[in-house]
Amino acid sequence: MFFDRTSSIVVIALFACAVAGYFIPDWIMNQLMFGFARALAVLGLLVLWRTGLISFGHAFYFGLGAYTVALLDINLGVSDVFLRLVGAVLVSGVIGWIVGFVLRNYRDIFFAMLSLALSMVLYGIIVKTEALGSTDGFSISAPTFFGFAPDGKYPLFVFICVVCAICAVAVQMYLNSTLGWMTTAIRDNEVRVEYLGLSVANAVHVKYVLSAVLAGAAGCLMAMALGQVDPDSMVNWTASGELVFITILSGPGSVIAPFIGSVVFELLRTYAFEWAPHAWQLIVGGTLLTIILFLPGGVWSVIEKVVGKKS
Amino acid sequence: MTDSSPILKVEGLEKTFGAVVAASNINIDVQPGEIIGIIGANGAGKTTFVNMVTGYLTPSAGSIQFEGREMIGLPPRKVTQAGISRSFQVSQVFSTMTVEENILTALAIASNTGLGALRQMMRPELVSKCNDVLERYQIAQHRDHTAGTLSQGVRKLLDIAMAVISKPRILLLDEPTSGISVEEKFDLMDIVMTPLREDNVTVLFIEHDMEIVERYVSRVIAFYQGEIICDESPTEALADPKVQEYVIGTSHPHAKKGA
Amino acid sequence: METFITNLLNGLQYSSYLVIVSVGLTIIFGVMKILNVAHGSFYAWGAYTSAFFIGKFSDMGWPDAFGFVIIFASAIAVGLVLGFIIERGLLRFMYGRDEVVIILATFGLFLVLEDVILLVFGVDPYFAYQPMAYLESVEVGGITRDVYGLSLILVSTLVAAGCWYGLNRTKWGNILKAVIFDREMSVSMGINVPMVYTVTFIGGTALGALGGAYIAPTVSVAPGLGGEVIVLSFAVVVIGGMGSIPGALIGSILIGLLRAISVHEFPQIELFVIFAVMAVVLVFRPEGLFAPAKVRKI
Amino acid sequence: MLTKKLIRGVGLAAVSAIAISGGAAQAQDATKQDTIKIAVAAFLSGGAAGPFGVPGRNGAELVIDAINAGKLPAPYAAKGFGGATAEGIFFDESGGATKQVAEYRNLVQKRGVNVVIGYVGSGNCIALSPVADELKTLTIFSTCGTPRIFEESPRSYVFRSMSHATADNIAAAHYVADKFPNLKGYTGINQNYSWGQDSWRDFDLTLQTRNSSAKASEKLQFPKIFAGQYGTEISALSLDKSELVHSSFWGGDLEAFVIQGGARGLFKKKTAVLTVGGAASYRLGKRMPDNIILGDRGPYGILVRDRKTALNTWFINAFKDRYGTYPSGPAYHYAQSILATKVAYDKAAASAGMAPTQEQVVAALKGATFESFSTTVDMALGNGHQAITEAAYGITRYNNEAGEPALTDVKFFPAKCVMPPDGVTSVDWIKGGMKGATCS
Repeated sequence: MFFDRTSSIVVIALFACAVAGYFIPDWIMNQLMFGFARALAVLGLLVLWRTGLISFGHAFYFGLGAYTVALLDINLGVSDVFLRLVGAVLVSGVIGWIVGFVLRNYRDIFFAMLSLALSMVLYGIIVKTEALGSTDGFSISAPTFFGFAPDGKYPLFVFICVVCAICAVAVQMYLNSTLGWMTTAIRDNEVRVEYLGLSVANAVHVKYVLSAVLAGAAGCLMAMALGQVDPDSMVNWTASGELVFITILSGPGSVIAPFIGSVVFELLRTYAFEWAPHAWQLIVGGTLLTIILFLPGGVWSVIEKVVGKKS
Repeated sequence: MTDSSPILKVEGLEKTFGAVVAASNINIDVQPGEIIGIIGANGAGKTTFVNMVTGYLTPSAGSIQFEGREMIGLPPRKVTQAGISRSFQVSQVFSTMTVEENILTALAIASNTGLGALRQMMRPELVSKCNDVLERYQIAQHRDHTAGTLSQGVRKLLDIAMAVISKPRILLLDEPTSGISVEEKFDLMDIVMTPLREDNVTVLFIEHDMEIVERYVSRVIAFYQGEIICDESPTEALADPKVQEYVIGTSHPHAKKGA
Repeated sequence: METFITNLLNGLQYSSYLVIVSVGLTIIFGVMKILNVAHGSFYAWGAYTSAFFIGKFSDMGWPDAFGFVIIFASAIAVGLVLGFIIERGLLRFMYGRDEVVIILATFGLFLVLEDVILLVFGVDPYFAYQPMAYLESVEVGGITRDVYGLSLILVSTLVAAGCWYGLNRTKWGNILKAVIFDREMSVSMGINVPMVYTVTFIGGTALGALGGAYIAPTVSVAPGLGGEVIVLSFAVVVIGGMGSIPGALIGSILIGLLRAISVHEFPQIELFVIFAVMAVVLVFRPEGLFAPAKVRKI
Repeated sequence: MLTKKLIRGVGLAAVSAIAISGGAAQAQDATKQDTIKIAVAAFLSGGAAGPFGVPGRNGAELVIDAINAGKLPAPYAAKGFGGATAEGIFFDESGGATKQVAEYRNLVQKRGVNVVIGYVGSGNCIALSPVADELKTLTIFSTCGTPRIFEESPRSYVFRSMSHATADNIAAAHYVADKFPNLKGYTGINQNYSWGQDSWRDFDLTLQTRNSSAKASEKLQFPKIFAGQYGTEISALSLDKSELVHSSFWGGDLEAFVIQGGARGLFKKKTAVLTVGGAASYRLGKRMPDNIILGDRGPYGILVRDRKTALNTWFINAFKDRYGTYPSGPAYHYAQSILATKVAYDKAAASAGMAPTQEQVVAALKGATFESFSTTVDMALGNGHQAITEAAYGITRYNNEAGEPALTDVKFFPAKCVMPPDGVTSVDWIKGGMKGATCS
């Protein structure tokens, strides 16, 4: 079946989270909300990583999604979650599609660097343009659902869970499809794929647009969850680095991994910030190094091991 | 020679890298069903020729017509889709995948176009086709081995098996027996050539071993310094003094046996 | 005319600072294939070390001119200590891993080093104005300029010339070039590649630190110093061609002048213009303006 | 098989997460009523930590401790905040607005903070205002200056205990117009965010109303905040025809600018107006050039060093005793916010007769007037949420005998001269000729 075990786990787990969200304290719900929102961008990076591509500028799309929400809100007063999401997805998707024509021919470090350059161009524009909020960014009005303006964040949390479940299942289906399978094949041997008669460039392009859309959606959800956008934490290269970091932390093993990895990251940062306000970067950076050195499969590989051992 | 129109017509083909001439004035007509051996010392331009025909390199001048259609400027995948396939001197397999997955990947690409690419990868009909291929190339016992760990011979077979899956009308094999022990060479060539002959596929293969050349081909083309110095039947070619001097005299030592 | 001279000097001055930092980055990349994000931290460490000791020695009554000795000594010290520890203690376990994974590892290192600076030097900014005060100012093109800033141009010229000489006229340079050209071949030629890596990394680190140490007297040396530098020097190195020393030179000059002109004429586009150039170069000449020679493997 | 295991694993994780969180929630309820938690946001890292964050934090810490011990002079001698002892939680406000929003939520929802005070960055204040209202938590901004906070929309739980940037820049323009009636041109270098943009706009507009013959330069510099290197900008300013440079730089940026500008002779060629120069003048000492028009975001720090009221004398001495330096502007700003918290809690507790609720405290602070360390604070604007105070400027002249920085020609501007009346935005008020301003 196309809708496989992983997909059912994702749906069940996110449904459980959505229900649990009603009972848990607000701060945990917030952490989960931020984690899940960011996880979508990480899911996009995972799709790229399966082909061996790592983007050091994915905050470009994350920021595009977030700023689309902000500009829709400020200029047109759009507060509906669905319209915002559609807007963010369209903007990041179309721009990703255009940029993809260039980037699909790039690999390795060149891919990483060109992505970085593009994201820094956007950063440079936002930071120097007063109409885009400069360094301050914008606050965003509370989201509404078909005209309803509910109190509290719980409805948004449920919405995020639903969007995440849909995206994760869609990505899982994509990875199980012929085109998705080619992800691994391209990473392994591009020449062979090309000589078997498949356009590597097209396959990479599809992948790139998919990851752009996911990052755009992530930016949109994050902007609404926080009620704020700003260039330094959403578009700057450090934001891109953070996304790649979470990807490594999660591991490429499964579409579930980004969700776990993102929440772990969110908790790691929160507690590091609380316990060692002067050394939280040290803790985060140290974790990254440890994972690269000793745990190349990320958090997911640990989970696989633990679950596997029981059987 | 038959009178039917050539399946592949190469005219005035030329390739230069800066000041280095890798191929010049290459003219070949290939008739359907022919099996041609390409010989020549290292650096004589054999692989450059194959690379040009399969779209990996763009020639500096000349034309390559396949079934009457110009091929120059087409990327490799278009050439493959048109009906020309190839294997590689250094086997190009998916070295992190199992043998079965390698074949499945090739089958999936060959069977999917456009939106079909969104269909599920692991479909029953692909798996059964895969079994046929594994049987035909006698690599079924390696089904679950990772391709990167295979012996040279099995890897060659896998490489060629994948190249044939797209049902090419011309197949170019780049040194199919290189790095393989003398005993295994003939077995490998038998496994490879039998189905190709059955399907009447035109084959061009680069080879250093003159025994192999003698046994399998109907025609020999010899390269020297980027040019064709000989294009004749195997017996005539191997007796040609130019071939004797520039090809066999410089080739692998054991190849002399064939002379 | 005044504007022209001012733009030229400002541009060159800014370029000089970029040259010193990016030459270090590009050498490390050329030899070791590591695009080192932590290079920004080396810059910051250089700045902190020199500012700290310039202040200390000044308090002890040493003359202001002694600051110059401290600047170079700090750069070398940071290179030897940090460079050695990081290369031997961390990076050597990474060789052979994916280039992009190594970038990430250096990103982790960057985060760690940023906070170690805080733990070692505290949050208070340092001022090390003494060397700048010592050189005083001079009138050029109608405006007053600090001689110290101009001396930066001299230092960077020396650094660039030294690197060129070292690479092209010494035995070490030949070894380095062999490793850059083809690592496997140089191993078979009997070159001690691990040794070359360690020395290269120490040298590159020292250059990064020198950039920081020399800038320190003109800025308030405060946490977060390294973050900006790193993307700028990435831009330089990418524009010039990763691993190419002349490339780093041209890239720095290009960016320095562009920035100076945009600050004067169109302050709005200052930040954007640098990365736009980087993107354009990557699109049309991905290997950079001065791509180093590469072995073709078919 | 793996599936079932996985589902079970995820379920287990979810259950345990809920269990843990339930425990945390209970711990939160256990917070006693006779203590309150005051979170203090200040830059503890980055270039602003030394000149702004640390003095601000110290000012808050000093006053919290003094109030807990009942050591403040009259009229604040009563112990505690409405009788409750305060616990200060000091945290870093660097890292960008988005991170601060996340941090704020954690503080309130996870750590059960009652009051949040502080914040220097205008971007942070803008971002946090809606969050504070959403989480219904009393939040008193200490230093951030953008007028937008209360002008863009009404706030319920957010206060600011000092004047906003308009006061600084109107006062600066008045001071310049009085001192340099023949000024022909002026330019500016300000940071590229609301603080810098608003500061320049107010200064420019006011100077235009006061002296229409002076022209603003067309090439204004708005470098990125925390850029650190201003060589290029400084020579652009030097080449500009204007005689006067306005800057609202603060923290490490200002110090770097002064050092680099000094080396390049900028301050010999141009008169500079530094609206937030107080802290830097203490830190740079002799390297702060003379003849700079200097402010400190109001009547604080170096501008009020000679005010001999009981509260001010206590503050200066206590601060010097504990931290070894004069209190600079940020120390005053933060101390003033803590004092506002005390005023609100005392008043609310007196009328409630018990531990007051958030709403009672907020109502008590609304529109309050109180005597702070160096000046009178009147919560007059933004429907009683935005303070107005007098403003002050002076000219730097290093005191070689005492070996410390000093000011001459210090001039105070009454609150109603430099802040708009309630309900009028700063820009509209200045453009309309500052109607109703009482300047003497």
